[in-house]
Amino acid sequence: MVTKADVLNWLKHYAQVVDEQKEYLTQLDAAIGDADHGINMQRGFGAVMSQLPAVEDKDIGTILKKVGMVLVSTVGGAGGPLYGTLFMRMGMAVGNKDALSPEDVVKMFTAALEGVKQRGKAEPGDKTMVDALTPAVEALRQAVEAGEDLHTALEKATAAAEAGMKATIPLVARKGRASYLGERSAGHQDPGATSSYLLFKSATDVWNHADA
Amino acid sequence: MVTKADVLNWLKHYAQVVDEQKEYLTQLDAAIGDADHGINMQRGFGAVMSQLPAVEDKDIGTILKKVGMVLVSTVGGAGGPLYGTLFMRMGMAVGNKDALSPEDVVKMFTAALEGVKQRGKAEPGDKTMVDALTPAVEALRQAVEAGEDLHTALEKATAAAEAGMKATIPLVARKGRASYLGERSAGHQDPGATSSYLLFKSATDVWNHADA
Amino acid sequence: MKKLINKPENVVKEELEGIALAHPDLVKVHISPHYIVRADAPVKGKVALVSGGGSGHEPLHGGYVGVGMLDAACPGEVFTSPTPDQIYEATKAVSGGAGVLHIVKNYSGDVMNFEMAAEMAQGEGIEVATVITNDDVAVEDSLYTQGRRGVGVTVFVEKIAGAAAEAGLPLAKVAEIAKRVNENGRSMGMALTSCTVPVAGKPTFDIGDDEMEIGIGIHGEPGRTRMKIKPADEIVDMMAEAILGDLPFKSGDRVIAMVNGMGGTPLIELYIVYRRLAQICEAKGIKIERNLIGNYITSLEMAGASITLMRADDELLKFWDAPVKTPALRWGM
Amino acid sequence: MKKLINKPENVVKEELEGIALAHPDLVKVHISPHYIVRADAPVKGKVALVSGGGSGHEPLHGGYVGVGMLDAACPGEVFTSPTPDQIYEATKAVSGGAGVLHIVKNYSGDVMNFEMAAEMAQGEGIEVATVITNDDVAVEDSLYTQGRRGVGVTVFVEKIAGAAAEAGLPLAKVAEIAKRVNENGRSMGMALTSCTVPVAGKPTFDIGDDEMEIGIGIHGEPGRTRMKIKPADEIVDMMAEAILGDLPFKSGDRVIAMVNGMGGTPLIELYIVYRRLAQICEAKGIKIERNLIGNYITSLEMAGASITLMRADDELLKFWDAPVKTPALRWGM
Ligand SMILES: Nc1ncnc2c1ncn2[C@@H]1O[C@H](COP(=O)(O)OP(=O)(O)O)[C@@H](O)[C@H]1O
Ligand SMILES: Nc1ncnc2c1ncn2[C@@H]1O[C@H](COP(=O)(O)OP(=O)(O)O)[C@@H](O)[C@H]1O
Ligand SMILES: [Mg+2]
Ligand SMILES: [Mg+2]
Ligand SMILES: [Mg+2]
Ligand SMILES: [Mg+2]
Repeated sequence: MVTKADVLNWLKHYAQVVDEQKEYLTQLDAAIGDADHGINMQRGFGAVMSQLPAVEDKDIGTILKKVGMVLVSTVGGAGGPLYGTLFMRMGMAVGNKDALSPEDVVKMFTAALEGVKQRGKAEPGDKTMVDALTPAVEALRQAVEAGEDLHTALEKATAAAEAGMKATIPLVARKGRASYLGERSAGHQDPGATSSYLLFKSATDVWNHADA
Repeated sequence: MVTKADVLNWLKHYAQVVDEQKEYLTQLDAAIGDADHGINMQRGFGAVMSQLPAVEDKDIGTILKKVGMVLVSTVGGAGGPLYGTLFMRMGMAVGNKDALSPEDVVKMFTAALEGVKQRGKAEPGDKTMVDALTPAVEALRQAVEAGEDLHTALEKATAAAEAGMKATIPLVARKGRASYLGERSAGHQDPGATSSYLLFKSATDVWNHADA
Repeated sequence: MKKLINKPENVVKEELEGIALAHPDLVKVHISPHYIVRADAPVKGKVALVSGGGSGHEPLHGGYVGVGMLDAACPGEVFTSPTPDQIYEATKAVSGGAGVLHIVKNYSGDVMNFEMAAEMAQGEGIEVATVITNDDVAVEDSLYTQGRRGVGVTVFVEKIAGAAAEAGLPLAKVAEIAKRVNENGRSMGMALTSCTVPVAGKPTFDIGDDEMEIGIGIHGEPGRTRMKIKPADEIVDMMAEAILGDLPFKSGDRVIAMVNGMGGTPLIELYIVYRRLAQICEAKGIKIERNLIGNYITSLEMAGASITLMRADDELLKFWDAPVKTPALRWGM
Repeated sequence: MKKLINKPENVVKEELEGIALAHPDLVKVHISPHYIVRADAPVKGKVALVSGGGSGHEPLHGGYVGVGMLDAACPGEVFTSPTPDQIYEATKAVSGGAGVLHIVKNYSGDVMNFEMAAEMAQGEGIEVATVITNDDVAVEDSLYTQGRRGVGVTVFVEKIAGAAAEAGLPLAKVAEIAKRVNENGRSMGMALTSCTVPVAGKPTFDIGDDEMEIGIGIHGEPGRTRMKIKPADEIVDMMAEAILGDLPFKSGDRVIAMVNGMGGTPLIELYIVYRRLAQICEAKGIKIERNLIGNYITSLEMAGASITLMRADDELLKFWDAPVKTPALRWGM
């Protein structure tokens, strides 16, 4: 089971990862965007960290919705509505639980991906975060359905996210700022796909106790 | 005697010197002014060269006044009125002659200096072209009065101009753009003093035939 | 990074404080969340215009708030779209009962944030229409992509739709006019140097001492091609060809032209650009009826320029000429 | 050198051609010699205002020709005073029989060229008065020197004396008002980067990546001190102290303030400068009655800013508020 403490640890760990990778994400965005993805994400998760204490005693759904709302109102850009929607949909999917089964986790990430696709109207292959999220969610679902333990399932999801992220390199962007570059967007890794991969990697790194 | 041909050769030679020293004069102006003295002088003497043919058959006075008028209307800045006045006063001083005695040359340069001082209200020691012109005119006058030949007198005038020019280096400017720098103008050679030294040097280099 | 700023994180907040101190007669500035509204907002019975986008494009959009133009502007962080809560609060603050027009530049971030804000405002019973500007011919357009960026024509939309709203036209008509302006406008930009986002602290892109970027975006996004720098006339020829061929503009067309500086280019150069543009239009039988030459939609301190041409009719010209009184655009009052 | 120009020698001529094409409703441009006059010049019975100076400070002076401001502007080559024949021709072209006021920035070149032109015009029976602006507190003033440079206050003189002339005041009175504006105005500038004179092709001065020049002139002339760059607030503190202490400005004074960009500094930074300036004035009991924030007297593409404060009375404010319609300054019409 993923406990509320696990969820909070995941958020804290991801905030730290975003902080550490701020330069890297911004560099990726400089190549095909406007050089702010790391800055935006760090501003957002900095705000999440300072507002989290106010809801830490609430249920997982409330916590995740709050994260989404904070992101929507502090990140701006494309990342704000997308990551905001992602977390809000997660919160709506898990409801007022205090612990999540592997199936809940699958439902949660599936809803997250659906929200992102609805908000951004991107499909796999458009060179966006959808390219990391789609294979990750699919791998997670298959592994859980096959009865694997959650940690193993998350490891597979993270590997799939990483592969999806790397697969954005040769793509020509069709959504987001990078699309304005046309052919010149090829040869660069998408920053949003990278931050999405890190989101799965953080969950895997944090939710690693035996009974997760 | 300085013939009309000598005067025309002097002007042509000086135009060429200004062209060659354009960068240098501009560099000097960059240090304590606005980096255009060489450019201005070159524009002016370029115009003089193209308008000179129209008056080459006139007397020396007319030629020099024309040079002054062309400079006034093409140089701009401080250099325009100053060098323009310098040549106009030369022309007025020599009148409708076709050849100049050493005494005429002294009269001519004396009038030039007076004109510059009147127009610019600068005194020796203010770190301007007056610092090169004043000792040069004085040396010229003394040498001619002492009965030396004009070429020797001009060599002495040029040496005095050079000394005057170099003596501007430690001075704090009190006139012209450089004065806005206050103490910071010290340590740099004045560009206008430099172009004035070159004017005497050009005459010396050109008026070097035995009977000059 | 050399800038007249204090802490990079405070640039937008301090800019807004400066605007508030400078123009209390024209605008009111709201700090948390950030938005600027005209001093007399809300204007009862008038359609309200709300625009916004990343900061760093000044005077766009805050400089265009006032009588005859925008009712509100929502500045995001530098080059980052504003957030839905800003837009939602600004929309509520200026809503005068006749509906609100959102003017949105076509960037995925801007579009999504305005969309969320519009949903929130509609949830409160405020009628919201949206016009998306997408005039940048440097970007390939296609059904499957994000489409073109919104750039210079946004200034024209804000001015002309602002006058239409001031004249009392209803929301549907103001939105129709705004769309007409956008559909008839085309732009292209170029850059000689990069800009530096304050929090990033270093130039967005590297560019050689003898290079320029043609088709640059207003966020320092790479453009169509990088090439050796050329004389201004040749650069304008390239840009004008791309713009004129796109609509396409035809002999007999009447246009409003803008030669816009990217922030670091002096006016003397913009007039040299305008000179060539006017010669080209003249040669093609296109009549420039009105023009703007200056810094209207910038990219921080980037050196470069953009050209916008918009085909105008009598109605659009009438609204163009209508009085406007904002910090950055003012005539007739 | 990266500029949107063709041949460096043609910059001023092509700029003037651009202005002529852009603003035929406001000004007429004369190419040989170079000068710009308002479209309806000469205005019979009105005192005419003629200014001029080196180019590269746009919109000064050409951008201020029009109703309520200058009758003529004489642009020299970049950073080089205009020549007497230009000024003389412009003076004749705008003389409406009520005399002409020459507005001259205190640079030896400008002063001498205007002096020669005034002598020539007076020789033809045109009454000429001259006001010399010298507001730059960065420069030491003394009886034995050239005195201070004329900078930002020149814009104020042109606006206010322009309104006085438009109101029909006689030459002596217009000149008196112009002098009053100058005497009550003080300015100081600073630069983060150098500018490049087109024909020179390289920066006028070298400056380190972490340095700034305080007290810079509008031609890139070195200023008071070179120092490590500081936060904007500290820079404004230094500049305001020098300006306020000089007149000196006192509690209870009413002022017009200008925060001027040097050409390469974006508006977002100028508002951050204005914010601090307004805070300082407020703290000292000095009331900013009007302000200008933007590029008004520039130094090509130099990054930096200057501050001008002018003590105003009711009469000066009335003339400030009077309608003006020029390419670069427009209100009330
Ligand atoms: N329409 C979209 N759908 C999905 N993801 C998108 C879309 N547009 C942009 N993105 C993602 O957002 C990332 C950029 O985020 P960010 O830099 O924070 O925003 P902005 O582009 O507004 O500066 C891209 O790398 C891409 O993964
Ligand atoms: N008032 C003056 N009297 C005499 N010479 C002067 C005066 N002002 C300037 N100068 C001379 O002019 C030179 C600068 O000329 P130039 O660079 O062409 O003009 P500007 O200073 O207007 O750019 C100075 O080096 C100085 O010798
Ligand atoms: Mg980005
Ligand atoms: Mg000079
Ligand atoms: Mg962004
Ligand atoms: Mg000069």
